[in-house]
Amino acid sequence: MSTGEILILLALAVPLFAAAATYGLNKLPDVRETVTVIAGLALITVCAALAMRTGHGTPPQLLVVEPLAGLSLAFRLEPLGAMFALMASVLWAINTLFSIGYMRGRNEAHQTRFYMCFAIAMFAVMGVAMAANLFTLFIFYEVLTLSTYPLVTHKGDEVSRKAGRIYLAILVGASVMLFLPGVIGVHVIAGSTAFVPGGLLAGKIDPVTASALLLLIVFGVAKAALIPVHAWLPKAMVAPTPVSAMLHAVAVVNAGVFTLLKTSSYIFGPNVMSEAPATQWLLWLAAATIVMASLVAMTRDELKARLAWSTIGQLAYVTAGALMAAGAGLVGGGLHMLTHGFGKITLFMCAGAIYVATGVTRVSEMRGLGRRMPVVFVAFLIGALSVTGMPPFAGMWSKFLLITAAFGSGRDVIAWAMIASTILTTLYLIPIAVRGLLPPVGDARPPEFTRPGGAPGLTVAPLVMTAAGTVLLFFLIDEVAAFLIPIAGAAQ
Amino acid sequence: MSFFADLYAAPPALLAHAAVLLVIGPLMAAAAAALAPNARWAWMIAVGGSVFAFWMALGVAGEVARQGVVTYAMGGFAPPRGITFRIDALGAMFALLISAIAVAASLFSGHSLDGEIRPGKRSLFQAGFLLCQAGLLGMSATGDAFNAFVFLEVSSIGTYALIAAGSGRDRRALPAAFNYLIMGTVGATLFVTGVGFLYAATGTLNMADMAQRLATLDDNRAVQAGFAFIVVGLGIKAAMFPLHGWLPGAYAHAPSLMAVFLSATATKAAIYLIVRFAYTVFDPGAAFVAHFMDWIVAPLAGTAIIVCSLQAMFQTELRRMLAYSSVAQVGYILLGVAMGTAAGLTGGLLHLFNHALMKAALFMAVGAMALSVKAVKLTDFSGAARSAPWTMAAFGVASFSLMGVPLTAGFLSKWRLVEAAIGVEWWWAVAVIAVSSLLALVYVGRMLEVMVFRSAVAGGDAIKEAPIGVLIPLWMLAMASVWFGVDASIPEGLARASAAAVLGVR
Amino acid sequence: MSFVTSHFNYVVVIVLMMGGLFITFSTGNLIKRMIGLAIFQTSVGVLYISLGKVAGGTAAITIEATSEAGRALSSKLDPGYVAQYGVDGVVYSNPLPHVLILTAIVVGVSTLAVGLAIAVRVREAYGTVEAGEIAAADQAAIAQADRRKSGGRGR
Amino acid sequence: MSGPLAMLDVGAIINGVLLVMLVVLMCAIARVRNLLTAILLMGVYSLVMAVWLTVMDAADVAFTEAVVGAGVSTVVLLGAILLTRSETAAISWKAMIAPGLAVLVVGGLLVFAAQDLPDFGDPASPANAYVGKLYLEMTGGDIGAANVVTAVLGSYRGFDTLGETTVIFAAGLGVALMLGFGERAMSDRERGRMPVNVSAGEDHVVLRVMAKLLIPLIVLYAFYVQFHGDLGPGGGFQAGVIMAVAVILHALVFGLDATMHAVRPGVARAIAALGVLVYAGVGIANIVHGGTFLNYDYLFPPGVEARLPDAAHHNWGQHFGIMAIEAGVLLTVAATMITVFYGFAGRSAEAVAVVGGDDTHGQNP
Amino acid sequence: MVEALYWIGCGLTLLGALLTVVGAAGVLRFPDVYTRIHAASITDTGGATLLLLGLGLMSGLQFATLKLVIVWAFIMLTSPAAAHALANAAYASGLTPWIGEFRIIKGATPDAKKTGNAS
Repeated sequence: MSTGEILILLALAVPLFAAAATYGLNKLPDVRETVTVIAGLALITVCAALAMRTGHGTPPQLLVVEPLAGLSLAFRLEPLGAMFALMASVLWAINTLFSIGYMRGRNEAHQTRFYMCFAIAMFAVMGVAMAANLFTLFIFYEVLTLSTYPLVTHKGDEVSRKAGRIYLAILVGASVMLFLPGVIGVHVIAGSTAFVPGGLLAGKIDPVTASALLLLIVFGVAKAALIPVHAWLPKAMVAPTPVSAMLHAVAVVNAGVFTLLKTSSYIFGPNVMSEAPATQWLLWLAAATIVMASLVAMTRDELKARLAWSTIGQLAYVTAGALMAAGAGLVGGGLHMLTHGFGKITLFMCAGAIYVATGVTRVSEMRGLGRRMPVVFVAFLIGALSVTGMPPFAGMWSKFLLITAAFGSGRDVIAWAMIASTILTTLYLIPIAVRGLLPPVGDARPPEFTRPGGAPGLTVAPLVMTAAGTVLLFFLIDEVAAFLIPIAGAAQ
Repeated sequence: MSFFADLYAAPPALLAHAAVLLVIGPLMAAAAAALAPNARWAWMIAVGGSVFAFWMALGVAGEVARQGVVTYAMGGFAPPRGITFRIDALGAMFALLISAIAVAASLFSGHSLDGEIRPGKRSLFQAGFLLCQAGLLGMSATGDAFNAFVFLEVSSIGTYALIAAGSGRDRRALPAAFNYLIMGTVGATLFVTGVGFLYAATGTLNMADMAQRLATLDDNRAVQAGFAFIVVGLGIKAAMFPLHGWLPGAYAHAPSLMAVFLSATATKAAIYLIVRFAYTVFDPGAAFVAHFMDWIVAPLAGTAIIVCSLQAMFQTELRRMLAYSSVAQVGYILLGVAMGTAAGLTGGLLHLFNHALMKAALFMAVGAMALSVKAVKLTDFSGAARSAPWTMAAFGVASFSLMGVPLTAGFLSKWRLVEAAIGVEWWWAVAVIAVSSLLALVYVGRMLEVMVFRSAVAGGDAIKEAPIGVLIPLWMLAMASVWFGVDASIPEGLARASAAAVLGVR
Repeated sequence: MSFVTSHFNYVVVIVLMMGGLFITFSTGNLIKRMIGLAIFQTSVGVLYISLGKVAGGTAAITIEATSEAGRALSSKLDPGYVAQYGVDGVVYSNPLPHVLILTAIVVGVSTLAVGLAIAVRVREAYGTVEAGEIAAADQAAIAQADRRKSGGRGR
Repeated sequence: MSGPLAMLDVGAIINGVLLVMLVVLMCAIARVRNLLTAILLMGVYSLVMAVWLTVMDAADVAFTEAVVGAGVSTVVLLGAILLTRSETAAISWKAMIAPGLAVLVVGGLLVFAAQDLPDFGDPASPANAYVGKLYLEMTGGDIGAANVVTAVLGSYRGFDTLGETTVIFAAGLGVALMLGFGERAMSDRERGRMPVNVSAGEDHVVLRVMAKLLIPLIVLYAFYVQFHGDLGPGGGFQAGVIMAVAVILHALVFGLDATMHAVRPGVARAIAALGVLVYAGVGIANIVHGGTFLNYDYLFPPGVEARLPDAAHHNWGQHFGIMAIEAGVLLTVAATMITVFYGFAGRSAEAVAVVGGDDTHGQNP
Repeated sequence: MVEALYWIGCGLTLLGALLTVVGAAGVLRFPDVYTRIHAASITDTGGATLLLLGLGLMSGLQFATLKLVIVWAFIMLTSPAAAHALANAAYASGLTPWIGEFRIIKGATPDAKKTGNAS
């Protein structure tokens, strides 16, 4: 058994172990959470190791079982997946700290179940990231959906259960009715579902069929939250903030767009993509999503809701990148996954910190709050700038790449849509931080801390880290891009 | 089949007669069980008979894998004079399936009868169970049209009373059984009428011989009507929508042993005969066969899948839900059969195989839970997961397979069916399967939600864990559902070989 | 011989079969249903036996063509006919359908016995053998069981 | 002598008349609402059917139809209505629509089919020219039984007959499972009586004498039918039923409990199972001696048959084989019929007790 | 001679058939159970006797004739007994004869009601 295989197994085993451990240790919260953190760190190391072995030589791979001919449960690392895995593991570790602070700060119930499902979700994310073929990816995609359901309904009240039902209905419904037939279609046409550089279906399929499959998959992958299938995302915001932060800003939605990137680059391949008429329609749709989501976000006063809508918009960037299927587009998409992930998790953590400290959730009530909790609001500002795409923060590069790719492939409309949404984003994100840091108008007093001592340190520290991360990524972007080039290469 | 090719289950002297011993074993065991001094003995005899049959089935499967077709002339008279057994891959597959399920069921019967049948009558019950088994095995082995009818009745007559014996638990078993008797007899009689027409046209009863003569009789109206009679008659036994009215009641109220065994085998054997006649006896080139399949069987199957899944959603009694889902699953199988392509037949047969395993496991789990308390309604089972984790876990595994969760047997067969549907470009079928998978998700979800998340009803005594004697067969079946979902080589090999044997004939 | 006379038996088969089926399905009385079923099954017998009849044939019990009975039979028949369709100078009817129908009759009486036994038990459990009243009784039982919240089981 | 069809005419007329009678009876049964009447009509129907079958040269079938249809079925049906009730509810027109449609579909299919069925009595039809003819030609050589039907039943298609025996056995199991063996009736002398002789006393001396006279004769006749099977009509099945009839008659006249002490229910059940075992055992014996299942040529161990008298012309293996399996059939059928009768008769008392005998008896037609 | 016997046989057979038909008419037309039983039993003994005799003459002396005799014996034994049983049951179940009056006899218990007609 080669090192690569062992590493892959570890990447899957660590989260599962964490889940089992948390279940076993529910009597001893401290030990339980220590274990989770350790597991997070372990996972980071494993993923880092995997990423290093992915760059050059034969990537790590592992065949588990092959139930039917050409239909196997197998794993195979490639740059995009490695990056996704690494990012997810890093953010999981950070987010765990935040969760501890948050959950204890609000002394929530069912914490064991919470950490357990979280770990299982990470297991699923690892599976998605390392999947060697669409079938494997599909399986872990479903596991991810099911394992996050208890997290969405964590509160257990009627509202959250209703939200949970919608969450399941849309995600599972779409994946069973559209995604799965798409997968089967691929299998029927190609005889397998493996991810092949340059496109599995290249030369095996006519544009019309390709369009049909593309539509099935793009809409089937509801986690990417393209407009008609986006409804679950805002609803899912009933979950505790760490969940929203980690899963619905990073893991789950990124799993969605990740699937699209992989499909576009490894299943269809650039030529099929560019020939299929559906690509064009979907690009229009993505553009529409980008703009509309930003517009809706402006109207939302509930902070988390606003962030959710902004997420929808940002995901559409990645989707567009995936659809453009030009090298720059794919790389840009991949980068945007990363940078947006860091930015958005910062924002959510800030929202969480504010909520824990003051119980405030509405933007309109936050004026002057920055005076009480400056660190949080500065971090928020950084995150917001990164998401908007301002230097010197990571978000800038990915947007830049995507827009140039759009212009480059002569799809100006998309580019302009992105630019427009950038402006809108500045309008609905930056002011929150700014007005928070400005003094309150007149004699209005900023909201008091409902919790003695404000936000617990464990909720503030993580968001500082991620904010720092955005800055760091701004300077490391070349390495990351270089790392990702192979997928573009696969696309050209 | 490659797995069986080098399987010599029994010494040659026995292998030579395995085909007939396969049927005679349980048959004689039945008589012995009726003579048994007490229930314990009868149970041992039942297990022995079933195991023997399974052993012989393995032997036959090996022979079939090597020779392609095993023929056995009763009384040494060559066809068309005598009755012959003619077992090809398809027959072997069903013999294996039926006898395997029978083994599990007979093990289960050691406990399941306790609460349901009076001690004095248990030996009779075991005898009836063995007769039913012998009849079904005979159906899958025989190569003679009328002999098929005889075995159809052997498997049925006793069964009616066995189902009615559920009246100890719920009196509704009686009318249900009577209804089944009426429908079943009408079906069998229609079948024998159809055989009569074929006999009138060909003058022989041997299937292979018939097939040769029918090849030139495509435009004979008696033959065409005969086809309709046979398919409809068997359709009643196979619970083909809309002739399924008898099934839910019968399965819902039968003693759990019969629910387990019948749900897994009875309808399947009838489907076997449908396939046998439609594709090997009648001329597959004949237009009327294709038309009947495309314009009557396939649409009805599609309707069954949707309608009965919906009906299953709205049932309040657990076993009724399962029964309706059975009708829907029959729809899947017939859909695959109706495609008439190798891929379709493979998919259908694979699903038939998997469904037998999962449904047997489900009914067995339900029966095991109902051993301790009289649980009928879905809500009676709430909190089962806490009080009976092992039983419940098996139920969960099987129900995942029923949903078609990846890495379970059910997923693969549905996958194959969709592939086949795409292959013949029946897009509506793809849509139907996709939609019905969602419906299955809903009604199975409903069961699991009640059993896992709800806590037991206040006052009602909690469901107890099943005894080890029940857990063993239960987990055998559940594990099979998983194993064949991870490595489908054996059932798929069987299904492929069967499809080839069926469509490759002539 | 005209088509009608040559197919008269089949006409009767059709009528009997339809009649039996109709009795079975139209009445709600379980006993009557069994009677209808019995008629339905016998109609198949008529079909088979009619198929097996050979003009001028005798029961399939071999007799010497030279014996008195044998001569009596063939005397009424055209020698060519006997030579073509007879066996050793005697024309017999086809024995195969007889065998099949023997089996069918046995199956019929078995079904009848079991069915009636179940009907008797139904009567004891419900106090009636009318399908309609039985269904009504079940509805009522379920209804009151729901009211009692104790799992909808009859009595 | 104008060809084969001329001499069909008389037969054709009788055939037609009898068939029309069948149809009329069927209609009458469909119409009457009193079950007792329906059952008696059913008995008549069976008798007419039996007559028709003799006209069709189906002697064995006619025999069976007579003993089963007119005999056993009627007894069972009477027992059943005695335990249930004898008036059927009225049928609304609505209730007839669905069945009517179904029936019409079936009828349409039948009409469609009938057009291509062979002419009645056509000796050249495939049905008559192929396998059936084969049996007639080869029975002499293969089996050596005069009654070809018995040969086919016992040897060529002996496996079907095994199935048939099993079916009977299954029916016995079913009835016993549903109604018990009347053991409880046995325990109670008073209630365990068939209705006819509730007043069984001196005033039934005639019946008792008759019964005492007839029962031995009936049994004797049963054996005649049994062993005459391969020469003339008859065989294990008919014999078995007749045997059972003897017992039933005994029960009718001398009371069920007396009969049950003579022929114990447990014994009957055991014998039924035994019959099946005998039949299958014969088949196995052939396997053991190197043949295939039910191949009576291997009935005897190698070499034994040669030493039997006149082995050259006489096919002893087939002869004894058929005899042996017919014995099995006899045992199973007789025992099962008795079990069924016990089931219903023994139940009667209990049913009357349970249901309270309000409408458990028929009115005068 | 044989011819003569044959034709006599035919005559007797016809006569028997006629008698049976008459009996059937009687069963339909007579007023009550007892008279109907009377009609039935007389005709089926008498009619059957004539029929069998006729058949015997037609067939001439052979094995079949013996069978006919046995059949005749059976009929002679059974049908009067059956008639007796019927009448007795009817009487026991308290049906008043059309002719003569009804006397309570042993066995005419109310319990007997459910039996007279089911036979």
